[in-house]
Amino acid sequence: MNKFKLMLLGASSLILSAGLPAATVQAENLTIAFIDALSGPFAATGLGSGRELKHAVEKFLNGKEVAGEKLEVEFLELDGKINPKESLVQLQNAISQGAKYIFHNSGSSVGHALVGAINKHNKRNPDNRVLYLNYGAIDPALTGSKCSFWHFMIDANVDMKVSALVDEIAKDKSVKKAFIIGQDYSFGKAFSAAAKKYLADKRPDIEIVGDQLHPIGKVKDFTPYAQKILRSKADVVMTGNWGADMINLAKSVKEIGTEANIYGIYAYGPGVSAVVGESGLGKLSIVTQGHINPPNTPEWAAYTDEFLAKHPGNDMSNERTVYGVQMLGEAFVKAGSTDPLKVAFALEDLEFTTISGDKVVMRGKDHQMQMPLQVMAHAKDGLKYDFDQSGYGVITTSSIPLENNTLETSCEMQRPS
Amino acid sequence: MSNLTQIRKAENIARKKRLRILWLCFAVILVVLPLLATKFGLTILTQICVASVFALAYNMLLGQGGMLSFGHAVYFGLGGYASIHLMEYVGTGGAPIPLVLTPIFGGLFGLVAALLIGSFSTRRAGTVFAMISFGIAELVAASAIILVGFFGGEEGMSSDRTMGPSFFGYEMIPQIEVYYFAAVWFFLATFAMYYFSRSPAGRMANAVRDNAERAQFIGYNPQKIRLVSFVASGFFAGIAGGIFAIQYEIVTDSNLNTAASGLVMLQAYIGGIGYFVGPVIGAIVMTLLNTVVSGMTDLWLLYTGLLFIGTVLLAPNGLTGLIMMHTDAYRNGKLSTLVKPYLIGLIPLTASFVGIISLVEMFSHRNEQTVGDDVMPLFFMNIDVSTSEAWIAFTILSLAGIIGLRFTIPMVRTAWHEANEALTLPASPTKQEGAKNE
Amino acid sequence: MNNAISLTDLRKSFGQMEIIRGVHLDIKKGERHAIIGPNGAGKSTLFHLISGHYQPSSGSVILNDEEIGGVMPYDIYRKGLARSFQVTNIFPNLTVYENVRCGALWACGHGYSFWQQVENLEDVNLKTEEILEKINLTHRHNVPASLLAYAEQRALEIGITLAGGADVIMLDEPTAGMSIGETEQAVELIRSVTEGKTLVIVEHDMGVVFDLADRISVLVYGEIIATDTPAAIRTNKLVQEAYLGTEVTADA
Amino acid sequence: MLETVIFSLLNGLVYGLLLFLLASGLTLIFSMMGVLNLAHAGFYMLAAYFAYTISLYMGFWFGILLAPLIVGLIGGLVERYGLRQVHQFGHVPELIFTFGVAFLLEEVVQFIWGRDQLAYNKPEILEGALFTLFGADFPIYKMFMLIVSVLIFITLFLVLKHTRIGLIIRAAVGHPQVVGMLGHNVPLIFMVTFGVGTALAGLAGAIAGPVLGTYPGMASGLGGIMFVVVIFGGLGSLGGAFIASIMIGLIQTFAIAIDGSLADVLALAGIIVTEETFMYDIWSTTMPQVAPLIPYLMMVVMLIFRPTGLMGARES
Repeated sequence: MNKFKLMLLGASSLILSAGLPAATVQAENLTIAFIDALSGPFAATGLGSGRELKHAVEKFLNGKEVAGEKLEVEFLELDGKINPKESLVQLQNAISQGAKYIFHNSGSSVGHALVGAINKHNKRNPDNRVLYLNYGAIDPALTGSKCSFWHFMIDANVDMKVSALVDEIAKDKSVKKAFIIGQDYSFGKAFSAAAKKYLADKRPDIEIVGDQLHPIGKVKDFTPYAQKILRSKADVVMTGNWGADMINLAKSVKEIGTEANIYGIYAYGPGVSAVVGESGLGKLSIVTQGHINPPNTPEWAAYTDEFLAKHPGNDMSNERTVYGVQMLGEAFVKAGSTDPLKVAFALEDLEFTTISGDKVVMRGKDHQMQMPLQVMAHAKDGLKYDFDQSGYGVITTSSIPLENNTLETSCEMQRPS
Repeated sequence: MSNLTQIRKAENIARKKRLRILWLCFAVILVVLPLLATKFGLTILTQICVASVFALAYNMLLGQGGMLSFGHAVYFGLGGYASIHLMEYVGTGGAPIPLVLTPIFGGLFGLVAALLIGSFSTRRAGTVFAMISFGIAELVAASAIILVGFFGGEEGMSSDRTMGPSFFGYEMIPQIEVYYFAAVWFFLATFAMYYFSRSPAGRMANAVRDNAERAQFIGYNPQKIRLVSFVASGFFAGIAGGIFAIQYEIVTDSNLNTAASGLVMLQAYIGGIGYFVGPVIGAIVMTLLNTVVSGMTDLWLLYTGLLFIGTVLLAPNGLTGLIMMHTDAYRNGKLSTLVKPYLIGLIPLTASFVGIISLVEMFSHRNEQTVGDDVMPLFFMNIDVSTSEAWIAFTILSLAGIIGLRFTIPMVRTAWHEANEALTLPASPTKQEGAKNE
Repeated sequence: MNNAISLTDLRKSFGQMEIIRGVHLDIKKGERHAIIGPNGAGKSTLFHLISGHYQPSSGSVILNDEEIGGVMPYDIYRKGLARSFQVTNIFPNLTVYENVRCGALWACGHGYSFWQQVENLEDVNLKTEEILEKINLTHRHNVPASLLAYAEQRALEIGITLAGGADVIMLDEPTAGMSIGETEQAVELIRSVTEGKTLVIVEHDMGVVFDLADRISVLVYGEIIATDTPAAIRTNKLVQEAYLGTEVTADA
Repeated sequence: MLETVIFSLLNGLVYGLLLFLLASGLTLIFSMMGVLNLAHAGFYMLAAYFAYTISLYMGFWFGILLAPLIVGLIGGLVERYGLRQVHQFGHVPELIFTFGVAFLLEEVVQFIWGRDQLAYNKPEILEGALFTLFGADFPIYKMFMLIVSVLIFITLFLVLKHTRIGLIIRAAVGHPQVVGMLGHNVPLIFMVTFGVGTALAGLAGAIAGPVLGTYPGMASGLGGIMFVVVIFGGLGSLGGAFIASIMIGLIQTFAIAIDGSLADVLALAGIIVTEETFMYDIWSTTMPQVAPLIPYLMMVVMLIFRPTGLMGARES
């Protein structure tokens, strides 16, 4: 040991003090944080939905007048790597930088972690609460047994989507065998459970010939799984896969030449539609919210055009992003404030019409948005918006109104007094 | 009594006095820094505490024992998981243990795991050890997904740090209390690791690193020496995991996978593995990159990679090594002669730095596919990337900087040599404690 | 028995090649014993066999009445046998002081201790300083070993070997590559530090051998062809043949 | 049952041979220089990206021809200006350096080509099915991959056995110091070896890109598996690497096809495992879940009990 240690310690504290001011750039008004996968195998999904979210925030929130003051929004993008721990590290970074609203899309395991951490945070810091606006972690438990006052789900949950999916399958009387495949984590398991439950309810004659989980984001070649599907002689494949896992599954299933129809909830969008291409025509159905083709309202078409003009090479595939931001804006006005507690109360049972013309409501008792769902088919003709400039996209074939889509909840909401 | 003995004894007393002052300074810095920090700064400081303990633990292997591990996050992660289980156990009324003691539990768990795995992995050093550690890390990370009971699968394990009995009224609710909790453990662990490095086992770890064969012929079993270091390192990694578990109240497979292991190696190496404090410097730099710089640019990982490669090729002793290069100049009292050449050298360095970073950032901004959004903030300016002037200006700046460096580098080098050359052979016995191998 | 080392029919093969072919040798306690022989005779291999660096193929090695064939080197060291190496084998990044101190740690009984500080181990430090004094490296104690001059490194090599205070010291060509002046100093050093100990030395420099040794063994093609006093070896017929007819003299 | 076996065999073979193509370059470098090139998978990825870009302008075939050459050249430069600098300090700094290169390559690729998956597709002529077996199509492209891999294996084997270069390489594996003694220009040999090794990885990347996807994460999983192949197969053993590759390829595909768990085995023995059973996690773990970790288990066990690997000439 010598004096240079001292110098070192001095230098390190210098580095620190140099770093700290840079870290203190605070929002003037309202800070919104987006935590999602910005790197790794699902980066494409995360970055895409981040761009859509940022655009929506610019359009709907920035400059909006709330209680006589113009909002100035700072938008933080943080890389949660679809990992619960990474996301909580970023949550803490976000909160300490003043974020009040946390948007998040992918990963139900992340969703659970965020709910747990935000519950604790809000309990410990009543003067500095945050809200979690979740538009992609759709494990039904998040608005069921694990529901939280601080969490709002801006997408139909797995049960709602799968119920609609099974309704669609049930229409086809020739279907005799179903194969379920999903990613090995809470969402994939919830999808599988829902598929089994609703198939048993609605078409008990359909035999489930496969119920497969695979590691999330790690399978490079899905051929062995595709071969299993082929061997099971399934008529339909039901999958909750998304991102790279959906792309690669579609590739392999296509390559091996199975006759089965695929029913998914994320089996469309950038990457997927282009890969499935010609061979998927008439064989791929999706249940999701929103309107891609046709856009349903001129406002929505104009909004989409503007987004695409600004982000060439991107696609608009997460309409619920816009719902969430729109809804938040409505709640700010209703509450006359951006204080998360007031806004949370304002959000409960908030009804509004989305930009694409759907009437939706944020159900107060479980914070699950109730919305109409659309059945879409993989298509080539009649598209206004394709994906990846491939000529392929999705087209709405039928709509499921909100009323047919309402499920009971097991949520016992704890509200702050 | 020989002359040397007398000198040593005198130096030893002086050394101990210096050490006491240093430890005191260290403590004071840890206490005072958060008072100056913002909320975000406080979060960063807490992260630095955890990262530093882990990096120091890692360096017990790489720097002091010569064992390159690609899987040391396993012990950090296992310590973290164990801590979460302890928190749950305490929280559900299992035992009234104050949770501020959690890290010691995480450490013990890391120790046991390191003992089990180290018993066979430390038989060899070098590539074989590196690859065993890598394989084990892959195995444990994969198991963490599969074995839901202990690891919680993809979701990991979470708990609540405030559930335990309070520790003299201290409940770790606000962030500042969490920081002081982390800081105290950082101090204790650093203290223990420093004295480990001065112990016979720690010194022999250096010897085995240098020459394992020779160590056998002075009575030491190299495997046992490696094992002792490995187990101690696992213990402190587990402590770091325990602090992490308290801070974030969650531990997942990403705490123990190979990416986490790679990160800690980066930290230790960038900081300088040849010095005791090196890993702390690395942890500070990397944490700032990860929090502050990542908020400024999406390319922070690219810069991290460049920093790392640059360190490996140009400054194998790390950032600490760059500072320690001036030890002799300081002893010669010639440090001040370096100020001028360094300042001159800094000009082209800054120019090329600003120029190249700007070009890289502009390229990336253009690739981001946002039409119409041509103006980007860069080094306190707003630059329009659609104009060729901006590109030309920064290209010229970079080139000028690089050309300037060609002239200034020899000058700086000469100045440095002159400042160091007057050096006579060191005479006092405890200067051996100086730079290397602490 | 008053033999420090006793070898019986010791053999070592590498694949098909038998390098040590049935060596019988008794080295008495307290004697200075040199092993000489032409290049490739197996002198270093014999050293490696005794010190545990290699495992014998067959035969026995007895150190102070205890079989040590196949025992690990560190265990042999702990039974009181220390050795040096022909090719300098030190801890290059440690200082001279630390090199020697490492050699003294085990013998002072500190083992794998991680609860003590080396600075506070007075016995170890005194021993280190005593050895440094003996090998004339006191003034260089703070220099990283890799920066030492060659002769200094050789001296350090011996210092590390001696620091543990073993009864049986084996030195493998301690003066290899030294100048005449350096060699003289080295011999004096070896003589003084091995006072009262058993010394086994392999050496090419016949001056050194005949100067130091009480007895000499001649190893040729893996066999001991003679063991005797220097005077007797000088006139031994077999030895002279082995050295291709050249007379073995002190100035060879 | 038979169809499963045959189909899994075919797929395992394709995957295994791709692994071999990747690992052959790594083995070459490892044998010759003693460096386990941690950036090998990074070069594989880099080549896929290059091949994509070239294919946009000059078509697929130029892509798979030029991309490996470019990557090989980059590899040579990395050796010349990077690895050689740290070589003198030993294997640990070398490993650290290649780790850094791997880290950097992943970032550079994202910096240049972005983070989305690229639409790198196979050419028209290789589209479609070659034959149909039990109702399942076997794509032409897979056969193409198979043929390229086998050709490379044969070429490498012949070069090693019958040329002067091969002689030097074989000598270097057993006795690294020999090469210098023969009066060869060792630095040049190292540079060329590294270049050729990375070019082989590049070839693998260029032909795997269209099937396994061209995206920044494409290297992450494969890198680890490659070390397993090289270490399990043994230092300097092309044959060992070949066997290890095929083994891993087959294990991966069969594990998914089998899809059983210990619980199923116990059930056969009449023991019913429920969620309450002690260590339920272990009993209920299925083969597809375990499949990804089997290679690492193979490597660790091999390193502990036989550090020379399956057919290795000497210890690493």
